[in-house]
Amino acid sequence: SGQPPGKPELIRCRSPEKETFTCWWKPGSDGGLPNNYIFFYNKEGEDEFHECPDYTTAGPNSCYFSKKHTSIWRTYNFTIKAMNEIGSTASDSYYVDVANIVQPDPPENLSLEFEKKVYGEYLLLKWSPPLLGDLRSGWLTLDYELRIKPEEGQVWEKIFVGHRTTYKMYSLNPGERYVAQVRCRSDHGLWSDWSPKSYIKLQKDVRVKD
Amino acid sequence: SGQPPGKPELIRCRSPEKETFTCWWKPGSDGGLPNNYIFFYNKEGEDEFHECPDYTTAGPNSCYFSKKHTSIWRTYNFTIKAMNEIGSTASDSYYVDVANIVQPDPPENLSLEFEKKVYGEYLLLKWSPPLLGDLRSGWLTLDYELRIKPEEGQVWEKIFVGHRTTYKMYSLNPGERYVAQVRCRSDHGLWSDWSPKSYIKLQKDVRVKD
Amino acid sequence: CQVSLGDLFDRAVKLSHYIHSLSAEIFNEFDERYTQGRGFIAKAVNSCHTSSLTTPEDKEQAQQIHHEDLLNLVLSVLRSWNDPLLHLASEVRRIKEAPDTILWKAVEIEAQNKRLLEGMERIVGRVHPSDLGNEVYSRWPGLPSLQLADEDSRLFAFYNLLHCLRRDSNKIDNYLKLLKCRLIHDSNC
Repeated sequence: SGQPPGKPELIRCRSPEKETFTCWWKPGSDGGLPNNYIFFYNKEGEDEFHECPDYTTAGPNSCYFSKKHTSIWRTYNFTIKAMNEIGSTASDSYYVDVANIVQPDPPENLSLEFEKKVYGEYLLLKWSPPLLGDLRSGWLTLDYELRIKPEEGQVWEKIFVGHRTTYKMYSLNPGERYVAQVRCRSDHGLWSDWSPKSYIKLQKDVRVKD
Repeated sequence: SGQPPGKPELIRCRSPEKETFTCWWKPGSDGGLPNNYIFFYNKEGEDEFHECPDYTTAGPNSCYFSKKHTSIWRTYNFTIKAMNEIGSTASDSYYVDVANIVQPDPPENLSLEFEKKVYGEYLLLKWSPPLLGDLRSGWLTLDYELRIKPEEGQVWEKIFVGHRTTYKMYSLNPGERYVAQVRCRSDHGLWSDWSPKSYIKLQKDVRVKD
Repeated sequence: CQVSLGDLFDRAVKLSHYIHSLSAEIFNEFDERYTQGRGFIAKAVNSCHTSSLTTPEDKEQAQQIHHEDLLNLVLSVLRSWNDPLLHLASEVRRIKEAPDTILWKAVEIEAQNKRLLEGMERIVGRVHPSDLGNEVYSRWPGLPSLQLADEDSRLFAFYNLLHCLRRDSNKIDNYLKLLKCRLIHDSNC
């Protein structure tokens, strides 16, 4: 007995650095039988279809496109086919432009330091760009956004800081314990996840002008 | 009596908009006699030498090359000859490609305004490109860099802002008087001089969320 | 569903800008480290393998040339650099104590040049499809000189190649910015 497989669905495609990318799909119902999947694609302006070059690197139900298979000049058209003994079911067609699915990894090494200068006291936040694997991709220009709040506070204060990787915060409450995070995006792509939280406890007597 | 002139030296060549350029030289010792100078050049791919087309437009000890005499991506070879009654002395040979001597004029009209929006308060810096230079056709493209500091502070904070001509500065100390400047460069060329300084005094009670 | 011509040009210009800045950096780094004071600039005259390709040399010439011809010129110059960049990336390893920053840039320029070539073929295919067939480019005869035993001659060969790369990558970047403004923004960037 058994049924043909349910319709698979493309969930997400992501490129961390505009040089490679990965797509993930969600299987439909398995019809009570073992299924396997074939991930087809063709590129804009090409007739012939190709099969996914690498089903394993990015884990189950995924297709990984290495540099060699990644082009920012053409849209990709994907279809996923689920098959079992009874029959097969194809997903809808999906179109993806690699430049529009860039979501970098979060920035690294967010540090918070209190500094006292002649002209003012402030909290200095510093971070570094995501590592992007072995690629020192210099042509990915990143913008950053910070968020900070008193640890017990509910509302995050968000600050867009553009290309910079340091930021001075003047108006903070002495004695307060603060938590901060930073994220990044390329051009108008998708924001990365927030970095891990970083904390700082400001001494009580510190006079942070506000 | 008198001596032959000392060896003249090419000091600098500059193109403000990648369409014309000027070179300046420094005379050697004059040997106690009146000297005059001949500025020779030839262009890559040409054998014959030419004389400076315009000794006057750019002031003393200079040679100005109008559009008609300016080629980009071709190496110019310059020699300056100093002469007086006793004899003459030639400078070393100098080699210049106009593509590598582009130094724009500084940006214009730098303005600083404090703005209060729902999502935050910030200092809005705005400027316009130098008048000289054809950005509209794409022949010249400029990158900008800002610097800002508290008027009494010692350390400038530098911010590279790419092609944009506005910038929002969030992290500022309320009640402080700030000074800012902006400069520009074409592609990988030479930075212009800094623009004249612009100032702003932030009101005391202003809570610049920073 | 296609990548728009405007997006193609945006990506091409971002890439050509990046390639030129890498080319300027690798030239400066190499010159500072290996060829200061050797007067190589005097010999590096009329010595680029692409000089047979007649390219515009000032704004008026660049604006008078038809956009299809300028696009094809960019394509020809890019194709002319495929071979030398391939060998540069491998031969630069043999330079004495070549720093990692020079090695990495040589590899990155070669990879990004290939990528820009793919993009330009895409753009030309869109703007003037019939033109893609004619593969005009300048052959590069310089490999033997990169492998010469005499160090001075070999260093000059590298110097000359990097000098020409900086020049041609600047040309390509400039022409693409002009073409983008002309074709996408009606010459009103």
